[in-house]
Amino acid sequence: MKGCYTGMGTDKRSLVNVKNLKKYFQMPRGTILGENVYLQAVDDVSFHIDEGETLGLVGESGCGKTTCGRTMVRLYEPTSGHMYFEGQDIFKLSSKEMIPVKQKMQMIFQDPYSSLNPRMTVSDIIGEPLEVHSLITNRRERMERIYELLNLVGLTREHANRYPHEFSGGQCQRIGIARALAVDPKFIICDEPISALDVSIQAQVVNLLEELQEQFKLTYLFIAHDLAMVKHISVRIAVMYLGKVVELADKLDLYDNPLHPYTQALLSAIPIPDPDVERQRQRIILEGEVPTPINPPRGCRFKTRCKYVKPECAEEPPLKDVGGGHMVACHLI
Amino acid sequence: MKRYIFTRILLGILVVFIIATVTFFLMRAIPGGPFSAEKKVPEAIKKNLEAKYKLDQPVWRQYLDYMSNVIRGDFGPSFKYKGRTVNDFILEGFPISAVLGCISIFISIGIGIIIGIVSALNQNKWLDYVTMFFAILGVSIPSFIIASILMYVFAFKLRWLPPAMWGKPSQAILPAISLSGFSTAFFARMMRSSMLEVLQQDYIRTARAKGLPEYLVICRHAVKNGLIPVITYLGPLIAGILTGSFVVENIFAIPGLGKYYVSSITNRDYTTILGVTIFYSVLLVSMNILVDIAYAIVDPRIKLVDKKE
Amino acid sequence: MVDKLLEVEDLRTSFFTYAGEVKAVRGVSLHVNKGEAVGIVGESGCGKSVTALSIMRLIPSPPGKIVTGSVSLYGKDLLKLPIKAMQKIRGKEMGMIFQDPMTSLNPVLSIGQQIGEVLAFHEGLKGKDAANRSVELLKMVGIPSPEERLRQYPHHFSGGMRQRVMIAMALACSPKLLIADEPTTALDVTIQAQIIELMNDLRERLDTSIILITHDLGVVAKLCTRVIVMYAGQIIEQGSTDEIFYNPKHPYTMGLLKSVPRLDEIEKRKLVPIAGHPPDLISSLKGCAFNPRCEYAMKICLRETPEIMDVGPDHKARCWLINKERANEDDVIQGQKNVK
Amino acid sequence: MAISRLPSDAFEPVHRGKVKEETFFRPSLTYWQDVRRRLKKNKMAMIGLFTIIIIVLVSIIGPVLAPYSYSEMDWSATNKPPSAKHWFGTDNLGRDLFVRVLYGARISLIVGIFASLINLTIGVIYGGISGFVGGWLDNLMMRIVDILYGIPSLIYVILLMVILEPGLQNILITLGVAYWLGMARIVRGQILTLKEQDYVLAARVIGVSWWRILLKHLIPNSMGPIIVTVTLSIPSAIFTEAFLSFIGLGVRAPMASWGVLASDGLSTLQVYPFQLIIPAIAICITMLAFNFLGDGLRDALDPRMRK
Amino acid sequence: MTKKKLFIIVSGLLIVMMAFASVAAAKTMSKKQELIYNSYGEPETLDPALSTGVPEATLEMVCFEGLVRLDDNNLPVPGIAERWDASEDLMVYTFYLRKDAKWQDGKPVTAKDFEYSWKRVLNPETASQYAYMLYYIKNGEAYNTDETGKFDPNTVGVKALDDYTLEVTLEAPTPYFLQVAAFQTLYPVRKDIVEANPDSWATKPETYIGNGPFKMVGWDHNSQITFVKNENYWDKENVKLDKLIVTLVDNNQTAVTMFNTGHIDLLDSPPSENIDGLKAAGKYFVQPGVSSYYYICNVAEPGVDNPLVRRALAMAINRKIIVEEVTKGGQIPAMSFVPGELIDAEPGTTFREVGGDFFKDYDVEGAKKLLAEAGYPNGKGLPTFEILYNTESVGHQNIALAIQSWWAAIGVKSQLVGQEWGVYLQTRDEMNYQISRAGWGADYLDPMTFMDLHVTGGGNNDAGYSNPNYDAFIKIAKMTDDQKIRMFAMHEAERILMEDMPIIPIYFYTDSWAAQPYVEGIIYNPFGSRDFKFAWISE
Repeated sequence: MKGCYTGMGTDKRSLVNVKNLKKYFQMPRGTILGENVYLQAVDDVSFHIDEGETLGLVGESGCGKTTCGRTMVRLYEPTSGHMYFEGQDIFKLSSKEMIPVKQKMQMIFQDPYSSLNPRMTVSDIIGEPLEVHSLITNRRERMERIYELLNLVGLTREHANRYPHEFSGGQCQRIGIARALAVDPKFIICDEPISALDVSIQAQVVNLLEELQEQFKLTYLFIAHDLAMVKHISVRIAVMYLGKVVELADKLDLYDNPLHPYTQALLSAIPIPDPDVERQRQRIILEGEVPTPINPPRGCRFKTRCKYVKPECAEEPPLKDVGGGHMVACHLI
Repeated sequence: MKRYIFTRILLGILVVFIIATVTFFLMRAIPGGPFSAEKKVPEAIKKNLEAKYKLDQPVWRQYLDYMSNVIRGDFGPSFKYKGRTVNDFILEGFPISAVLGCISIFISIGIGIIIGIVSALNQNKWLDYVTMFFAILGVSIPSFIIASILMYVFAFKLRWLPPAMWGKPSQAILPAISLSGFSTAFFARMMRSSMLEVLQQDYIRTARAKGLPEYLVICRHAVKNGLIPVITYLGPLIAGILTGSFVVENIFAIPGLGKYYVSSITNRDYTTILGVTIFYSVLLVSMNILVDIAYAIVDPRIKLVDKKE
Repeated sequence: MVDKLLEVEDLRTSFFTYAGEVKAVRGVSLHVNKGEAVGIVGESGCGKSVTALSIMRLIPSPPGKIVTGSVSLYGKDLLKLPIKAMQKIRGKEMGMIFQDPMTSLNPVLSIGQQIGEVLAFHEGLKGKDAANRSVELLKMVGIPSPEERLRQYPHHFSGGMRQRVMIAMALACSPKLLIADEPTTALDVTIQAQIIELMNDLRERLDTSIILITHDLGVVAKLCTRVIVMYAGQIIEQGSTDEIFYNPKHPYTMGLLKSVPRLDEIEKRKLVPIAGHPPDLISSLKGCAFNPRCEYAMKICLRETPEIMDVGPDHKARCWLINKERANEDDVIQGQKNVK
Repeated sequence: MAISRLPSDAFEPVHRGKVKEETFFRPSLTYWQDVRRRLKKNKMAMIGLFTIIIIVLVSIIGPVLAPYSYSEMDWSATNKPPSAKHWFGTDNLGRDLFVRVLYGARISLIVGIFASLINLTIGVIYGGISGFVGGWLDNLMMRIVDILYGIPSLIYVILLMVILEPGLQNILITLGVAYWLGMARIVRGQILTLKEQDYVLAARVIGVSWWRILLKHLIPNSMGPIIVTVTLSIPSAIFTEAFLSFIGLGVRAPMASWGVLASDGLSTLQVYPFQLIIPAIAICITMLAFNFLGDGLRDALDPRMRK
Repeated sequence: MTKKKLFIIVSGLLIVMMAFASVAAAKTMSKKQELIYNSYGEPETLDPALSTGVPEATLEMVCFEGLVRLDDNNLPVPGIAERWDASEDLMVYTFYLRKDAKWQDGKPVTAKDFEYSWKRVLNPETASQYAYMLYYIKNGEAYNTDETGKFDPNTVGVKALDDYTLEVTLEAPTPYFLQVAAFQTLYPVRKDIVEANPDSWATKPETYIGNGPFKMVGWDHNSQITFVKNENYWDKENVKLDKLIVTLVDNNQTAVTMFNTGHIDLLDSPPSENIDGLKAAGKYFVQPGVSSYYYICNVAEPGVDNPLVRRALAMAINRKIIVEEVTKGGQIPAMSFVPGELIDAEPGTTFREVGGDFFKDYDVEGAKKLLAEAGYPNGKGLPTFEILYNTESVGHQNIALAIQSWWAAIGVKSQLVGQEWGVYLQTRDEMNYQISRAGWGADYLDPMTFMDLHVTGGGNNDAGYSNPNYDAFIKIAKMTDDQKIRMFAMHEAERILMEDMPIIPIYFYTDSWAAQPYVEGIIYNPFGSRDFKFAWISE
């Protein structure tokens, strides 16, 4: 079931609609007289996420995917752009007006240990959002809710009075999920929630996220660099490169028919745990390194590593729909 | 880098200016004046004195006059030592303080760093405990006590060394040791913890994996990296040795600049206090700039664009 | 075997911390043949890196210590060598690269100095000769304009380039064995692909044996001819890559394979995670270390540690299930006491 | 290889159902329990801690039990060397040095502890605001610290002491005012690092108010380094107080700190060395104790040392 | 002037030291005539016109000579002037300069040099602090205090009649003008040298041209000054030392260590802690001084506004303990204000002998009685007094501590307030204290230098004391030349002062020094200055 909002997005039914989001960081200046230097972490990014959907956001380190996620919950103030949540442009809200919105938007972080305050017990950690949003009235109610949440993520009430360092990485990540769930959110930004975990634990967390999504009709923005996992969990996938979305499509569409040279290279670079398949695979090896987001290349950002580079690439390619919601930003298409 | 240094120097000048201004007015705020004595000077003569030293003018005028002289490099005449100028004091006193300071810095860097390395390499063994015990002792005993005890033992009891005065090399031994005590111990501790940190680094493991013999691993890979954090403390420490030398100078009767430092406050010798303070501030500021440059030389990662870290 | 380059027998390495003895490696025996790429896979803390460091005798001591075992390179026991002789072997006969290229190079020495010192120490190359050889090495690992790069410092290099430098350094004296400890974990996928490609290429060209330590089964599938799976300080399964991927015998190996999604699968398949988490090696383990997480756990698994045994040509595993199968086959119940 | 018969039920499967998450990864210890445990393992630190406790106890109880008061003069027994009657001897006014050293411990510890607390307060407030608010305010506040850092602190200490007159509270004010810079820098650094920690971001996502973030997340987590700095700044305050006494700016007589005793003892070094050596040893032992404890705490609190 | 010796010799050894001529035969001169003397700290200036301190006076006496010198009895003997006349009314002195007197560079010393030098002192632009030493001369004060800049210096009463005759006209008859003429402010300086380097001529040996027994050859500022015998000195035959090294060590512990290890030959005022040891080694010498150490009471403050209380406080102090246990330098307990060595009207008597003590030292019972009489039995009702002292030397604090304990014994509570020197001076000056330490040294050898201190509104009357009777007696004493009347009036004034007790006398200072046994022939002036002209080193 999808909700209906009167947002300005292309898809009026989207829960989340990001329009032309830009986030530039001002770099420390070398001298008093020096010019301002900006790191263009996220540069003009637009996408939408439907209710109950999972959008995967992939890209290599430094491509701006984490910044994008953090700006969406206003951990960073956006440089420009809009973000419509349930039809409301939350970038226009004051910090007071943000509080009810924050109850509906939550985030799960990458490092399971550093995302939990080492000086607080699990019940304090999970209880904090309950108190902040006044979701409980008394101690008993608080504890019951905490036990309930622990149960949801596969932990037990014995865990409530423990400190984070007593837990394994996977358990910590569950606690982080419980904290996010405490406020009954609609939308959760999962910022590389599994990349710090061991292989055998990753699946636990991913399964848990999927179960919870089903149970609570959650909407996810799933940020990761592991394309295999993103493909597993997402409905649609956006590929970012140097602050830009270069391709956005349904996941099978993206896998079967990657249009952007970068997406093609990215897909081919991922090893598959199957020796036979690996022996037959032909890799597209990208030359060189990702340029710095301070002074990124003009025009197409990928032109420095693209083997199909053409003179038009000096112009910035727009992200255009090539049919069926498959969007790509490349002059080749 | 040039631009960075230029900015730092500008900022340094600002710092010195603020210090000079604050000191100027603070000095005037403290009770007593340069010509007060238990036997009061007759009014008329006091007037003559004040006229001579321009103390009869309004304070803001004195300030402007003083500052314009300072800009021209003239710190003015001493109020206490007639016929002598603060420039004289600095020109005569500072080279002596500097020689003493340099010997001490040399001792403390040399010995401190060696001790630090040795105890880091022997972490949690008796050698480590012993050296660190003495290092902590070194930072624990105030220099005036070290100086007095050294003088008592080596000059008075054993008569091995002259008790005081300046000129002969033998007269530099005791003061240099007293002055370097704190910083030697400080360097030793810094170097030890820095070395311990470095020895855990991945690149040390890499160096060992390359098959390098241990002495090369330590000397080439560990020590150079271990020195980097130590260097940050060099600036304040050198400045501390130079400005803090007055206790030792007083005890060992060394005619360095530090001796003027404290006595000028008691004497309300306004120009001397100001002049020496400004001089020391310039020293401190330039030390810090120099250390930053040294830092950049030792550590190629630093490009001197902004404050470290 | 004729071609055995490295043979490790019953290696046990412990860390003595204030909280007690952490038995990081608990009796590892393995071998590496000439020209072969052996992958060691396992979760973090399973002892794979400690095994590699023990082979190089690079265990930080204190608190670490190799308790028993032998590491033979061409039949020569490295653990019994004096430290001087060992230094001659490190870098010369065995090279090693590490997980984090950002911290594994000395930030205050230029790349030229860092490569040069290996050449100087092992080959006696100095000055121009060393520089020329360094340039060759950098060229070999695909670093553009190596002459200039030689004068630069590590911070001028990106992560991938640094890892290439590390490889160049490790291969400077053409060692017989290259130990790569998670060489691509800290790198981006596209860079990882470059490095894997490079290692594969170098192995073929230089005939260097490789021990590749990783947790990424995909990398193993691409690069390795033989795979060793470690869990809680022990080898629980080893065999040819195909055997391990297509015919895993240990529930843990099976679990690993089932718990990762594959990029090439069309149908979405529910991931099957391994429940629980790896044991803390500080507590003494009773029975099979995997038993708390094992869905096939049997009573014997709680009591005794299984021995590693052959399950096929070039395939061994450490699991009571194999005994069970055989017991069913032979109707003879045999077992071995856990030898401490 | 010993082969034995396996029990008959060996291959019966264990029915556990779903594997429960009951097992804990680490033993149950709160952060401070863990710190305490690690501190206890550090012999030097424990020696330091016990020495401090003994000094504190003795300085509280000692003067009460002693047969002499710290200011009582006995003109018939001036400058007497240590004896059964006067354990540490007497000074030039015939005062019992043992009692004076005990009493001096009180003053020196008060100076050390309170000066550090003043440092702490100013440093935490200043550094906390600077680090937490960030941006141009942080820049401005840190420039001010840089400027103050460039001032030879000695001259300001002396000037302040001249203006304020010697006396306990003025020593405290002077030390507090002059030496908070280091603390402010440390606190700011801590706050800056912690501010970027994921759990602070998480709190902000939840919508936790800034003061609650400061109170519940930032301050408790920066306590470790702050405690270490405080521990290590106590001996340096005692040290500086001794120095101030040396230049005649100590506590108001007849009160005496160790610094006063030591600088009094300086003048009699040639004649009655014990008058310097005894307070000097007292200073050293205390400094050693605090330094050992501080180093031990640093190791114990260091997150990297956590297994 | 009495022919009796001015000073009582306290130490037996001192007699040997001072009467060197009689002993000289017994001791032989060492080959190496080199003496090391320590002067505490860098001299403020060695320009005789500008210097104020005793250490400076000692060093200036080494290089300069005035019209007259003082002998070891403090009596004027010919210096540059070989003889002099005084007019009947003692208003005009004529000095006849010796023709062989030369500057160290060989140029003759002339009367014009004196005229120039004295006028230079009086010139307001010179800003000499001791210019008032020349106020005795006619128009001296008028010139010095002139603010218009139009005063004609030629009207000042000093005139070179020719190169070797100097005529001095005074403002008023001054019997002790010859002593004044020996004072360093009145030394001649060289016009050409001074005018070439008006500020810095006295700071380096090249331009420091004197006419005295020695000349400066080196000055390491803040470290040491080296003098050698002046071959152009008119009396060089009597100068025995070849070299005089003056070390400038200001830390007295360091100085005494240097003395004890033989690096210094003569050390003034050794620290009290070391006196016992020096005495035992026979190297400690002491002579009475002409200074008083006392406490002043702010008579406006409650409690100390009562003379009975002040006297009680004075009586409760045990001065014997202070001088024996605290100061140790042979100081003399003071039960009066004027120190002992100033002479009285009758020949052979001193002011102190005639005046006697005014109360008993450490009279606890008496003190208690007075307190009760004042309405504060056992100190009840008295506020806690603050005792102000300066913190540069521990001695003041130790004395204050001892006094605090004795006052506590009669029930008077007090608290110590140590202040840094400059602050202390200002606090005293602004009368922000209750009881304060003070000291006063004689400017000249007459009781008046002490007695006029406490006249109503006096510049140095920090007690705020005022008693018309006292003022009247001082006025009488100042109006006459008749020594009998003067002394009587001053004795009366001292009696009133001790009755009202705005100041509580503690002790009279002594002049003490430590000397190596081979140091001979130095003239020790009771003001604390030393004359090295006749010094020599024995074997």
